[in-house]
Amino acid sequence: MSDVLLDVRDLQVHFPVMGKGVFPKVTGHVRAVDGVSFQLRRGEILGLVGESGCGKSTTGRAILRLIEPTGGRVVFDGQDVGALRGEDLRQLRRRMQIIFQDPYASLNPRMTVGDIIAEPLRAHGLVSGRQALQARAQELMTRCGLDPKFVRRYPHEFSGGQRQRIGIARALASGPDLIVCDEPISALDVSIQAQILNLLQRLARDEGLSYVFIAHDLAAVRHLCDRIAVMYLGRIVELGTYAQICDAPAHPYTQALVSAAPVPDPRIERTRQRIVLQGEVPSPLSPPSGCRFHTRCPARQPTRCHDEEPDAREVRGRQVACHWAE
Amino acid sequence: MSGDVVLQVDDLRTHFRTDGGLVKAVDGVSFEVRRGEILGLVGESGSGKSVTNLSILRLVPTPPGIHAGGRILFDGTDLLTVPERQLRAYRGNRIAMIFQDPMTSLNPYLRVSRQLTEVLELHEGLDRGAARRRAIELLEMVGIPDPGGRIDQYPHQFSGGMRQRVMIAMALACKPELLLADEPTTALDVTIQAQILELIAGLARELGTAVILVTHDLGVVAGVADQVAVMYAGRIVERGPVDAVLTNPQHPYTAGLLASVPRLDTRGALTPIQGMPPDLTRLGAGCAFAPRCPKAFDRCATYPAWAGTPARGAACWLADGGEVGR
Amino acid sequence: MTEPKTERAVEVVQGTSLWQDAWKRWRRHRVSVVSAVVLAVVLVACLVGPPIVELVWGWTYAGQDVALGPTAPSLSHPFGTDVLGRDVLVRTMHGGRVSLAVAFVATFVSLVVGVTYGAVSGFVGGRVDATMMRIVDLLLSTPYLLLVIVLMAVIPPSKVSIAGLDGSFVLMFGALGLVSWLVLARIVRGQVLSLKQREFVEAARAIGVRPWTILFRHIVPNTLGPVIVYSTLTIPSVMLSEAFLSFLGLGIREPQASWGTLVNDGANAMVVYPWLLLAPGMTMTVTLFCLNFLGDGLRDALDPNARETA
Amino acid sequence: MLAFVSRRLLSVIPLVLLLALITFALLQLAPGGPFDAERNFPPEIQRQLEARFQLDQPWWVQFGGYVSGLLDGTLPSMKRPGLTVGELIATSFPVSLLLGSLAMAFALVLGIGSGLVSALRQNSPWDWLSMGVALIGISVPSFVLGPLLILVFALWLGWVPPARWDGPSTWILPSITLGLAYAAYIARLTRAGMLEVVRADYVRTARAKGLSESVVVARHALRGAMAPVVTFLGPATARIITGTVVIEQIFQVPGLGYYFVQSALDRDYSMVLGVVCFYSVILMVANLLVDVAYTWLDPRVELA
Repeated sequence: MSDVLLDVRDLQVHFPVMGKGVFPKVTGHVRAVDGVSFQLRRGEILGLVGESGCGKSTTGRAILRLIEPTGGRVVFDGQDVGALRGEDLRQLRRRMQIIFQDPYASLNPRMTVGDIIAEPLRAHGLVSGRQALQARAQELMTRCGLDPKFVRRYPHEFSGGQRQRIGIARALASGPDLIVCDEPISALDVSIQAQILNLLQRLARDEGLSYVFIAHDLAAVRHLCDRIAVMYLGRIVELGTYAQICDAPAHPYTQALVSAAPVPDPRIERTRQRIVLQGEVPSPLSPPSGCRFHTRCPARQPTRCHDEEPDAREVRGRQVACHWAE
Repeated sequence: MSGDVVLQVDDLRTHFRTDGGLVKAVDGVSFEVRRGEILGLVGESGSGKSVTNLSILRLVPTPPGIHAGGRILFDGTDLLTVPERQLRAYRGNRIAMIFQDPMTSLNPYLRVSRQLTEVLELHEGLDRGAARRRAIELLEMVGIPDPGGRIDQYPHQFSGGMRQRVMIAMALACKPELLLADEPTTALDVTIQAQILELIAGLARELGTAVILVTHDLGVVAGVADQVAVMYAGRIVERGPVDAVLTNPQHPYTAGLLASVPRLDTRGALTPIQGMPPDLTRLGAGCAFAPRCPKAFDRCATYPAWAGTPARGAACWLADGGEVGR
Repeated sequence: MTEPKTERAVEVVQGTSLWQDAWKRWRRHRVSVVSAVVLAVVLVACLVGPPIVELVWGWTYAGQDVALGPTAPSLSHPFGTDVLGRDVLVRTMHGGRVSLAVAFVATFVSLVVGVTYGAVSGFVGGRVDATMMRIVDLLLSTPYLLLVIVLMAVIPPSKVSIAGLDGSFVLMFGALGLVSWLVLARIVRGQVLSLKQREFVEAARAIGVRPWTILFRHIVPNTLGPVIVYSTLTIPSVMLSEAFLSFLGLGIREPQASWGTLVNDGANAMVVYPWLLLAPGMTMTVTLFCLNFLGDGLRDALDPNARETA
Repeated sequence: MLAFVSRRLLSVIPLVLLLALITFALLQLAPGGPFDAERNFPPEIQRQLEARFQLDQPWWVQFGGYVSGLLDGTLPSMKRPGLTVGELIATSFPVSLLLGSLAMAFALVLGIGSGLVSALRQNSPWDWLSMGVALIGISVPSFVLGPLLILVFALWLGWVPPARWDGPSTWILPSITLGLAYAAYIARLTRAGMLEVVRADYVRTARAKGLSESVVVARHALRGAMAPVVTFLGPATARIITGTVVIEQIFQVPGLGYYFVQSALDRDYSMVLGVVCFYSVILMVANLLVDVAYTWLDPRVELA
């Protein structure tokens, strides 16, 4: 058994853009994910960070093949996920799960909590019989900090934080090895976020789970993750340990991101050097030439950043895709 | 009270009649804001912070909203009792507002130019041409590139950050004495948030505008606010200068929030606040935070008296009023 | 079944489903509840009225009493009699049977066709969806009721009679059922498309639930609300179309009667015998009124966020 | 925009041809021919008639004849000797057009007006009243309402003539009868649209600017509230077209709808085909206008 649980190689997801008219033609591609590579070890938590539209959620879904990748390979525990068809793919879903951002949209409003949590068990025939399913659902609820007597309630009778716990219980039901967490706390109240973060952390430790933890909030990622990958316009610009990324970022974009994240301490805020990026994220429909970040980069150098796309290289122990980082 | 108090809110109560019962969204809130000062109004969703803000300009829809008491003094007049006509002369002129979602807060059917000039025509008495020239200046002031070319576009042709800049330009058009900003950066990305916060703080200082900044993010408060008021279940539970409140919190809720927010500069264990935000239809006579409070004791069954001065203190039996205890 | 019975958790709290919530909301909508009661009364009257009247007084919808002729409403004939001396109450009840039958059957046809068509189109997606929806758009941009008029005018009912059922009924069921599914198909397709993107459907895919199970457990139950609401509103519109055709002399034929034919007869005689117009006209109006109110109430209850659509 | 309009106009041609073909097929499949019913024709004359209208030719020749006849306006009516379909449409359609336009104008003015008042005075007695009336308007079939109006206003009160179509006094009842249901519908759509829009964030922004309530409504809320009404105008046109068919029967208005039903009953196939094609062109153009109007209303919608 290899140490690497998930190996993502040059993953690409391009969405065709259709023209209008009677017979629509493809007029371009949104390069949502455009060559993303990383590895995830067993029991590791990898953070995937970036601003909206950088392709982090699409990457997460493409790993699970909820969205079909248009290029690259995803190898899960030695199996090429892209090559699986039909029943084989369905079998694999038992071992790879996902937790969603919106706790209100991710639960079927017409099913009871027990049915929702037990659905993976039923779909894979792991447990049968109403009684047994319900008992198992109640056990999962307890594990996720929910009162098991509410097993026959419906999602709308729960608060946001509780719903997120239901989502987590559902993801745990089939005993997966990998869970993709797609911004699981960003829709929750501040005082609830820590509860969910702690729950996720405890579960990872107790059950030896691996997470791909997608977030836009660097602070939460730093708290939970072993390593962090920073994405910008469909690419990973920097990948390293949480300390490397948060305390000594090497890529100018990571530096800006770190400096923009507010800290609830006025003394620190006052003394901080803040890098305020100018302008906006360019459209992924036609990403800039050369380095994608060069249109906003405070450290760009003439011609090279504009003309030449930087490859990821090792700088101070982490991977950085910048010509000048050192 | 010194003479440069711009707005004084006194025991404000705003309730809502709902199917589930009477919701006391704001229940006895008092504070004041001074010229050139930024007051951070912090709380989770449902704490009443946004309703407080809306109540100041009487923008809470009635029904279901009910004005249940209190005074809001602005320039010697009580905004809650002035005739609608007089209030309109304040709105957008001496008191302006910025909303959370720049996507929905700008009228999608009107050009940006019209949305800007109508304020100038109404309050400054400018004619069309002068208003338009001034509008272009305003767009330039908030950092919109090529304002002359973009002024005749519609809101959907702007990005999220640019739309929020348009909102700010609109709010500052008549050089208001008070700016009410309702979660102005929540819908934006971190790097854009940094731009917008810097813009609001900078312009406010330049124009001497007092700002009430409603937010759930303690980091944002730490970065830009001078004073802070923490709200829980419709009441202010703690008030004071931002340094004092964030570094030496007096109320267990404030302390709990600070301990539960993951921070970018450290990676300690998070101590979440237990339980859930209260149901506002079922508030008892005691401290609303008591059921979640680690330090709750028998006295919490009655609502705590304010400890400290109006400018620095907390509503907790255990609070010592800040400076007094140190 | 394989697992040993674990201890039952202390007690289980029964939740309230969205259906139960909707039922509670609907009951608060008083006018809608009253409408439902009135509709039930009309329905029962039309179903059991004619045989009872025949049993007690011996009047049938076709039974003439030419000697009696037209009489104004009285105690013995509450709705009066027509020029051939037929009891208008019985004729109205009988016409109601026909009108309601056409409305329900045609709505059922449109429900089956529309839901299937819309669900398939939305669920399969891609080119199939594009083609199927172009067909609907095309049909919607034609004055299809004119085609129905042509159809009813040129096809003799005797040729399409099925299993002893009057041909004019068959034509009516078919023609109206086949034109009223279009909007329903669009609604269902829209629902399916948006549900397909909802995270709980994505979650079901991620779990490994089979596609057809996803369709039937996760998608279809969530489209039922709007479907029920729209069907309730289809019934009055089909009734109107039926009456419209019958009024033009293109629908139900003598001695059969529907509310449309009765109103037509009444309109011709209204100057002298206004009750001939008022009795069936008012009955029909009240029924339509109640159906619309019922639909309104159901919309508020089942689909609280729905916007009124054309 | 221009490209969109011209493309849509061009697409009308195949669609109308297709519809003509469907109608034609329907007529072909129907048992019996146009001249079968009149038993008193000697076989010889029937053959002559059939030859004249190419009924003895294969179907594609017949269909071609119909189409070319429709295009140059020379297609003769089968049952009204000496008249072409074009002439019949030219004389009777203006009547239907006037009736339809009056009804639509009545519906728009009354519907938008009462819908607005209803929304702005939500839950007031006026709101209840106008929405109640609107539901009645939707529920009363036009063929019940029409005779009732005639009975009350023409026969009992004698204010207006009961029927026919000469002069403005005869236009009132048919237009109201036709337009009331649409007025009711538009009132409901306006109210719902307005209630939704006044809750919108951007309307709150407008209030926060200090604009007076009338400016807020007129400048900021109205356009958004009108969106569902504009969308409804497409299907409304279709329903007005079929609606005129009944109204013209009731009020004996010599419009196109009146002749259409007569022709259908008389099996005047050339007339039926002509009217179906003519009305579908009208409807498709109306739908196009609605789409164009919508882009004018909502700048976010792009035509391409």
